[in-house]
Order: sequence, then structure tokens, then C-alpha cells
Amino acid sequence: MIQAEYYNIFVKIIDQLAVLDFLPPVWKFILASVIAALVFFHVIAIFALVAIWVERKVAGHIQDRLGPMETGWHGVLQTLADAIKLLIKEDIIAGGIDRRLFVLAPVIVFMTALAVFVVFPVGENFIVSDLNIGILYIVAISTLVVPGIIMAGWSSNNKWSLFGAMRSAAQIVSYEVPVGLAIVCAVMAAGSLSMQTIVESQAGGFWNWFIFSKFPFGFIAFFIYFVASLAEINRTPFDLPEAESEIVAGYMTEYSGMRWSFFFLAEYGNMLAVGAIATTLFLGGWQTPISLLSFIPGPVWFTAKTMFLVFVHIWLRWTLPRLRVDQLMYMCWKVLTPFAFVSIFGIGLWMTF
Amino acid sequence: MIGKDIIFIIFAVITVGSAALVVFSKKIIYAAFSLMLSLFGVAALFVFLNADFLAAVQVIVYVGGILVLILFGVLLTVKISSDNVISHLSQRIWGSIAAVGMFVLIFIAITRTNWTILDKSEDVVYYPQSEAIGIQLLTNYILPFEVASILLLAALIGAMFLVRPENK
Amino acid sequence: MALLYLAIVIWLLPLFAFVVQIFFGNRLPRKGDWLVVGAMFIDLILALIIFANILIQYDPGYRVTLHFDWIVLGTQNFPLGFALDNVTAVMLVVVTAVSALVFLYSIGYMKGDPRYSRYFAYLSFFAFSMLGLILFDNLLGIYMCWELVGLSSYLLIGFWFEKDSASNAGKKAFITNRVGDFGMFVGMLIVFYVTGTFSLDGIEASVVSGNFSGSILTAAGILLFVGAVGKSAQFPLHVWLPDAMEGPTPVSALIHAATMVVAGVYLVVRIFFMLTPDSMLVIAYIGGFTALFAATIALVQNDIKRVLAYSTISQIGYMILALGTGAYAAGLFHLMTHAFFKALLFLGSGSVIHAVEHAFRSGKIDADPQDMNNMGGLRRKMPVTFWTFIIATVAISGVPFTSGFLSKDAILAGTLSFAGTHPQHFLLPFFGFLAAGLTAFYMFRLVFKTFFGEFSISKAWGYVHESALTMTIPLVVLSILCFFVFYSYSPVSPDEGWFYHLIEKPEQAAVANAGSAMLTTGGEEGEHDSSHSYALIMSLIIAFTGIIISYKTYYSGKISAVEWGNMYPRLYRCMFNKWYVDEFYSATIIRFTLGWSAFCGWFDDNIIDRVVNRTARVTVVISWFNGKFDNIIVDGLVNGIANTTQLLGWFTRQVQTGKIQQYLVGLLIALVLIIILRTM
Amino acid sequence: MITLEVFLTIGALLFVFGILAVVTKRNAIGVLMGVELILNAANVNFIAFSFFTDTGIDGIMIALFIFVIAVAEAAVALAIVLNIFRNMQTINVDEIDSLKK
Repeated sequence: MIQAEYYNIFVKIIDQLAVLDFLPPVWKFILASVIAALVFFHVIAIFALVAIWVERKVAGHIQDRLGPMETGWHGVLQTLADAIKLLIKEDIIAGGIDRRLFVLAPVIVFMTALAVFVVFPVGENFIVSDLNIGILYIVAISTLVVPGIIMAGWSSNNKWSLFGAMRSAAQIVSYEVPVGLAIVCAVMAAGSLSMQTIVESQAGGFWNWFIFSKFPFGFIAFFIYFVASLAEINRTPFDLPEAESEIVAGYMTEYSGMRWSFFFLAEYGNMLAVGAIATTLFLGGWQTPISLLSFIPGPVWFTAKTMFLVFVHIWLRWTLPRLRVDQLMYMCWKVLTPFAFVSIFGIGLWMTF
Repeated sequence: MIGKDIIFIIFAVITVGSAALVVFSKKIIYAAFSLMLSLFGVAALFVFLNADFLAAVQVIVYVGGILVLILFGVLLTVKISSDNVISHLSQRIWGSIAAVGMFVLIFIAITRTNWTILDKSEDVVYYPQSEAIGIQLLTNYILPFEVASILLLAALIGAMFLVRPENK
Repeated sequence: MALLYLAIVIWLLPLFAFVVQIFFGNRLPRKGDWLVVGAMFIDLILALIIFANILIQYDPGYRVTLHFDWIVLGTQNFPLGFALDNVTAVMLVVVTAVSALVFLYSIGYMKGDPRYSRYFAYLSFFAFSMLGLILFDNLLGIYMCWELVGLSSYLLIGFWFEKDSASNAGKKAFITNRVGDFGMFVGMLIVFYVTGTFSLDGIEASVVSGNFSGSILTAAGILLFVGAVGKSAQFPLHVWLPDAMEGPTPVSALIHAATMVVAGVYLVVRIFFMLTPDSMLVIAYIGGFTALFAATIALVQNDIKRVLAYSTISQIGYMILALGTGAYAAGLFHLMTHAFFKALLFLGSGSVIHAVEHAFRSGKIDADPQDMNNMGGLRRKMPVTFWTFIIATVAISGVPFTSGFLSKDAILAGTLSFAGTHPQHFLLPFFGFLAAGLTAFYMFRLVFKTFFGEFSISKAWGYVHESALTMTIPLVVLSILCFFVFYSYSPVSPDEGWFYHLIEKPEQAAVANAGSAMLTTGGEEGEHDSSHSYALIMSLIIAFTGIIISYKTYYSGKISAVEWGNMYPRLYRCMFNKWYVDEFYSATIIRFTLGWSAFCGWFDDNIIDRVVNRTARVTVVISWFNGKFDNIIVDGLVNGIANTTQLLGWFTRQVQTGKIQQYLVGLLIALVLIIILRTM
Repeated sequence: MITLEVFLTIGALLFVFGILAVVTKRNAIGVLMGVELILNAANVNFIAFSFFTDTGIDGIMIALFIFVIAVAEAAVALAIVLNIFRNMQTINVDEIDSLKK
């Protein structure tokens, strides 16, 4: 297989298990892929459990109240209780709904959130598959979410859902432009599309991270990526597609129970993914900020940086008001995109001279 | 290597099967989503041909771009309970005759031609293509590259001109 | 190498200031003048650092270059490159110093102008273009900056475009320059055709190797010089410069006296290595003639700025003359000294005009503030302006202990020694010496008419006052630079100074290859022989003669200028009307163009239209016959056929449904059938 | 199994289905989908040739340019479809027969 050339930590682990020697390599590969998928599914699920609790607590404290306090110590079990409630809820499919697409939509949306985890360089030797087109793969996979959302919105046979889906699709497609341009900045600076190479080219201290090393263009690119990625995953202040006060809950209106929780998981998976991408591209991935701290292993740094960015997401959600549609488009085309071009130009000059 | 063949056959069947669904589905929205699957399958086939960069671009451009455009077109022009999209019977019969005839001809051409094929033994060295593509784009293909960018600009302006509101 | 990068920083800083200024100028505090002026002063400091390094190294052969590919079209590569050598370093200091002072002066001069910020943006843009012109060591780069300089000059001349005369002057400057630029462009094409490169090093290599020689080299040299003629306002393309005085006075000082107009001289310096004896002669004669020609016009003008403009033309003629006779260093030296004292003269005149205009406006008097007849006695009200002006006048007149004396003397010595080796060219030193005397005369005429005597309109006298500090500081600084000590230890000879040590005459391979003894012994070497002392004494005599006559005429009144004018009325009128060059152009070129278009119009109206009308008449007659034939014979036939066709068409029309899909199916089936039939 | 002929056959099938979609769909957008399938068939062939024969990277480059053309075509075609919809209130190609006149 093509992937055999690439370093794959799960394949390596399975190769070392003598019990499985009877399997031909391809089956080992498939087994490794299944295990990887399961692992990351659980990573997302557990992250969502924790992040929802954190989000509620942070929201509470920002608004000067306590947040969930009843279930468990300081409400730690609250999300778990909610999750169990969602799992055992009745699966409602309303009349007039296009059943096939309605069922398929959450699967596609969640799949895209899961599939990007394949190329995240968690640590120096910890990556499922270091594709040589890594970052392009992420961009490609994350575009698949748009048909999924349109599918959900259309199949619900509900005008609020359709509006939400159209808004969401327009927003994601528009903001792909600044996201792509900001990614190009990092790719130019690293000279490679591979995630692991991008991280390795930022080695040697925090001043080599692209956010600082190509000052100020790296910082502009990071800022553009961060803002635009917020819009791409429909987080506040860009959460127009699911603006409760305007169009109920957007494309998720008709969903409930398990299917709704898939959308929800996808949202938290995307938060994690976006934070991880920003960490990889601009914050040096698993690299230590100063060599003094190099005894701390790479995965810890990676997780810490990602979690910090996720915390900023949550922080912003409870700080900023929602934008109007025209402000959203103005932001994308007249602010972020021109500045992204400026920073591409600047980094190009930097790399040339 | 049988495993690789199995995966290949799965993707080939997905590609061709959903292309067939594009043609035969009654609802235009199903056709659109089948098209998505077919395009995705083509991208997977590109991976088998050592064109992984192109596979990613295929997904970005077709699924993220063209398909979304088509979906928007569908949503903007067709009512949700859309009517039958298949044309008259005679048109279908004559069309099928033409298409089958074309396929038979092409298939005969494929099997009869004596292709000169490079030696593709099992241990082909795969190398990243993105760099080679970039170099080609800025050297041998610089003129087509520029022309393509002008074409895109022209198409952009043309499309905007076509859909702008009539009343000033 | 570090110095060269510094030089590139110098080049780019004004561009940065320009970009910021043009977009955000009006929103900055003080409308952004501090940004532009500050950038220029930083430039000046950087240029001085470079210059200090050059002085420390004290190496005549110093030269660093930086080359990079600019455009690659297939196999044809167009590289660009920068070079830093002693000439460049000196030019950098001259340009940045004059620019910085003029920028500072402009703050006071342009105060309250409605387009204040744009003015500074243009100034910055000009500085960027001029510095680029200096730094490129590539004809293509020089040409680009050449045009940019022309553009910024156009913008600044026509800065007060509400005035018809200003916008016309801008257009005139642009069009006249275009004539010269066309010559330069053709010259560049010749160079590129023969050598395949625009790089000066590459051209030099092929001149040295002898691949590029003979009459085509002469032609290329002269054509490139035509560009210099246009930009440096040499005869016969000098007509734009006096009109360019419609621009703001600081602009005149910066662009039309000190920097841009000497770009032509700089270009000749840059291409000096490829000049053949013949092209050098052309250059020398044009320069010499212009020096004298412009000086005669300056004698009788009354507009203070026009006198200075003609004086500029004349002085640039000197530089060109020096280069043409092979006195390479002398020409460059005069370029530098002239830049400072001519900028000072212009700024001083600007100060005067500013004060007089203010006085006239306050006194509600409608009079031309630039006319010297309306001035007089200003030395009592404007002491700083007066004393600095006097220093510059003394310098330009070639009085000892000034920079002008050093450089002018060197040029005259060069021409004299040239004529010594080539007696048939005796006219060249004659032009030079005569023009020197005239210069002294008209400059002191200007001073006497402006600063001495009584103010002509006493009603406004009370409003005259000295200019603001931002305007007087540059005057003082520039006047200090007019003294000889900055250039040489000896007040009589520049040989002692750093300048002659650093500026080395380039090898003239073409002259050597020509195998002729001509010109090879002229110029530099000659200055060491006796011609130097002759020139010194003669120029002293001539300068003082000019000054004394001027004194007698315009101060003590012993000689009446009016009488002189009446004695030779025709000569006076010729000189006053600038030898009718403008009139000559409008009588010949412009008249011809207008006449030709009028003729074309007439031809169109009368001949072509008549032919067309006649043809139409003939056609009408023929068609009448035709119509009869058509109606009776052809129609009968046609109707018969048509009916048949209609019947057939009714059948075939059933196929055309207007549905593309059906057409497509038909097309495909036909394609399949054709392939089957062909391969069966 | 993975041979040039297989890829060419897949390409031919995609092409034929594209042709079928173009000639049998009543909906203009369906026709557009058929066109996309045809372009993809061409791409599959180009890349298969680029991989199996000694033409180097040229097939991939041409495929890239086909992407560009496909994008331009889709944008303009959809604009035309929307315009037709606005003018005729239908995008049913059976009813759009102004070509007849």
C-alpha cells in the first residue's frame, strides 16, 4: 500500500504483536486503521464531555454565577448525565422528511470531524499517518462538511433548517478562502505540506514558531487563521447558522437524541481539530518553547497548546456578540482576505531574501 | 497483493455505481449527492495512481467548490418536492442507444490497442509530487497557468454579470 | 556589501514614505510632512555614513555590485543590478542633502496649500525615483527610473494645475522629454541588439573586447546622449525648463536645478566608457553651445526664476562640455558644487518671491511678484536671504575661495588644454570663457536689481519681512557648503581634494580602439600643465570684468542698460525672446502638425467625400437597371425555386425541435455510425 | 488488477454515464452534472496515462488545468441557469427551445 511508506504508529504497534503474525500486512493495516478510528472517536467523545463541562463552568464564572453544581463535585458529572439522557431519548423522525439523507447527514458531518485527526502530529513519533500532502488533506476533508450540512438542512423539509444550512454553507465556503491563504503562509514558511515537516521546521525555541519568527506576517497569518477558523466551525461570534433567536437552531432544528449528539460531537471535534491545526502550523506543534523545558514530552506540549486555544474559543463565546450576515461577509472579503494576501506577500519576500 | 485489489475494486464500484445513480435517480438532489460520492471515488482512484496531491485538489475543487455550487443551484431553482427529472421515453431510448454504442466503441479501442506500459512492479518508489507540480507550473506551464488565471477571472466576472439583479 | 544594502535602504525609504503619505497623508498629524522630511533626513544620515566609509577607504577603484534576475522570459534573461562606487556615493550625498534641505524648506513655503500632503508625497516619490536612477547599474533600470523621474517632475510642475500656465508647462516638459527619451530608447535598443544585455558591465565588456565599436557605437552613444539632452534641458530641447518654473519654487530648486536635470549629466558619466571620439565631439559642442546660448538669454530676462532657469541650462551645458572634452572629474565636480549653490539660489529666490508676494497680497497690489523690476532694496528687510544669496552668486560667478571657482576653473582648464591639443576646436574654450563672463554679469545684475536700490512699490514695503526659520535654515546650511574647504585644501586647485582622488576617469576603450590620438590627451592630464594657470588667470579676469560691468550698469548707473539695448535693438530683441526657439518650434513643428491635420481634414471633406458621392450616384443608376432585370427575369426563376425549397423545408423542419439534447443524441449516433463505417 | 485497461474502462463508463446524464436529464442542473462526469472521465484517463506510460508529469498538469476549466464552466453555467430560471421560471430543458426560432 502507499501508506506503507509513511510512518504509522498504529501499524508499528500491531507489527510488534506476535499474536497477530498470521494476518497478511494489508489486514494488519486495516486493523490498525480501525483501531486508530476508534481511539480518536473516544478522544473526541471524552474531550466533548470535559469541554462541555468546562464551557459551562467558564460561562458561569464569566457571567458571575457558578454554573452546574448539582451532579457530582462542582457538577463534573453533569455532562455525563446529559449524554446518557441523549442516548436513551426517543429517535424522532418527523413526517415529510427525506429519511435517507436525514440519517446520512450527521454521519457525514461527524466523519469529516473525525477524519482530519489522521494527520495530527501529536508527538515526535506519534502520528497516525504523516501524509506528504498533510495540510492539503485537512483542507480537502473539511470541505466535505458543506454537503453534509446542506444534506441535513434540505432533508429536514423545514425552512429554518434550509436557511440555516444555506447560511452555514455560504459562511464555510467564504471563510475557506482566508483559512486557505493563512495556511499557505505557514506552508510557504515551512516549504512543505507535510504536518510533521512543518512542526520540525519550527524547532529550537518559541522564537522559531511561525507566529513569532516571521514577524509580523506570521502573527497576521495566525490571527487570520484563528478568526476564520472560528467562522468555519460556526463558533461565536460567527454562529449565525444556528442563531437560536433568528432561525431556531439552523440545520439541527429537526434533529434530536443520538443524531443531534453527533452534530454536537462534531462541533467539539472541530474545535479540537482547529486548535490542533493552529498549534501545528503556527505554535510549533509538539516543540518545547525553550530548551530548558525539553524534559516535558512533546504530546504534553501539543495538548497544552491545543487546550489553550480551545479555552480561548470558549472565552470568546461568552465575550463577543454575534455578527450580522453583512458584517460577516465584510469581515471575510474585505478584512481577512486582503490581509492574508499581504502576509503571503510578506512571507514570500522574507523567504526570498 | 489481494488486499490492495479489494480496496481498489470497492472504490471503482463506488465511483461507477454512483455515476450510474447520477443518471438514474429520480430526484435531482439525490443525483447531486451521488455525484459527490462519484467525485470522491475518482479522488480515491487518483491515490492509486500516485497522484495524491491531485486527489486532495479533486476533493477541494469538486466537492468543496463545484458540488456546493450545484447544490446551491438546486436549492435556489427547485422546489423541495421536486418533480420527475427524467425526460421522455423516446429521448431515453435514443440516448441509451447512442451511449451504449459509444461505450462499445471505446471498449473495443481499449482492448485492441497495444499499450506501451512502463514496468510497474510491486515495489514502485512513490515520491511526493507537489514539488514537481509546482516547478512545472512556474516553468514549462507558466503560460497556460497565466491563461488559466485570466480564464478564472473572466468566468468570475461573467458569472457575476449574469446573475446581478436586473433593476439598477 | 553592507554599504550597498544601506544604499538600497536609502532608496526604498522614500518609497515607503510615499506609499504611506499618498494613502494616509491627510489623516496623519500635520498632514504627514514630518514623515517625508524625517525619512529624507534619515536618508541623508545614511548617505553620510556611506560617504564617510568611502572617504575612510579612499580607494578610487571602489565598487560593489548586486545582481539579481528580474524577468526571465524563456531563455532571455533580464537581470537588474545595483552598484555602489565613488560616483554613486557622491551623488547619493548630493541628492539626499539637497532633497533634505529642500523638503525642510518646503514646510515653510507650502504652508496652507490645499494639497499640502500630496505635495510631500510627490516629493518623496521623486526622491525615490532619483535615488533609483543613481543606484541602478543597468540601462533598463536607469530608464525605468528615468521615466519615473520624468513623471514626478510632470506632477510637480503641474502641481498648481488650476493655473493654465502650470498645467501647460507640465505637458510641455513631458512632451519635450519624450523626444529625448525616444532617442535614448532607440539607443538602448541598439545597445541591446548588439550586446544582448542592458547591464553596464556587460556593455563595457563588449566595448573593451571590440565587438561593439565603430559607427554603431557612435550612434548608440549619441542616441543615449539625446536622452540626456532632453532631461538636462540642453539645446535644442531646453525649452521646457524655463516654463517648468511654474511649479512651486522648492521644486524648481530640487528638481529643475540640483538633481533631476543633472540626471542627463549623470547618464553621460555612466556611459562615458562607451563614448567614441565622434560622439564626444557632439557632446562637447552641444554642451558648449548651450552654455553660451542660455547665458545670453539670461542676460535680459526680468523674471527672477527664469534668469535662474537659464543659468541652470547654461551651467549644465558647462558640465556636458567638460565631459565632452574629456574633463570627466571636472564635469562631475561642477555637478556637485552646482547642485548646492544653484539649490541655494533657487531657495533664496523662493524666499524673496514668498516675501514679495506676501507683501503684495497684504498691500492689495496687483503686480508680478517674480518680476525683478518690482523688487529692490530687499537686503535691509531680509538679511539672511541676502547674505546667503550673495555667497551663492559669488560662487556661481567663479570668485576665488568658493566651490564654484574650483569647479568652473577646472572645466575651463580642461577645455583650454583640449583646444591646446586640437587647435581646430578653439571654439569650445571660447564658448566656455564667454559664458563665464556673462554668468558673472547676469548674476550680479540679478542681485543688484533685487537686493539693492529702492523697493519699487513703496506702499507694500512695510509688509516685507524675512522668511520663517524652516526656510532660512536650509539657506544657511547650503551657503556654508559653497566654500572651497569642503572640496579641496587649496583655494585655487581642486587637485588637492578628496574628490579628484576618488573620481577616476574610466577607461575609454572605444577611444583607444579608434587608434586615434584625438582626445586621449585632453582633459584631466591637461590640467597639470600650463593651461591650468592660464585658465585660472583668464577666468579670474573675465569673472571680475563681468562683475564690474554689472556693477557699473545696475548699481552705480554709469552705463545705461537701456542705451545698450537701443544700440543693438535686433540683438536685444533676439535675446529677450530667447532666440525665438519656442517660436521656431511653433512655426515649424507645431504649425506643420496642425497644417497637416487641417490638410487631411480638407482632403477628407472635399476629395474623398466627392469621390464617394459620385460613386453613389453611379451606383444608383446602375441599380435601377439592375432592379428591372431582377424583377422580371430573376424573380421568376427564384420564386420557382423558392416554392420547391419551401416544400422541402417543411419536411426537414420537423427535425429542428430546438432541444439541444435531441441534437446531441443525433450527433452521437452519427458519430458512432461514422466510426463503425470507417473501421469496418 | 490495477492496470491501464481497467482505468480506461472506468473512464469510459464515467464518460458514458456523463453522456447519458447530459442527454436524458430534463433539468439543466442535471445536464451540468453530466458535464462534470465527462470532465472527470477525461481526468481519470489523463492520470492513468501519466502513471502507466512514460509521459512523465504532463498528464497531471493537464488534469490540473481541467480542474480550472471545470470550475470556470460550473460557475458560468450555474449563473446562466439562474438567469434562465429568472427569465423563464423553469430550468426544464424540454421547455427551453428558443433555439427553434
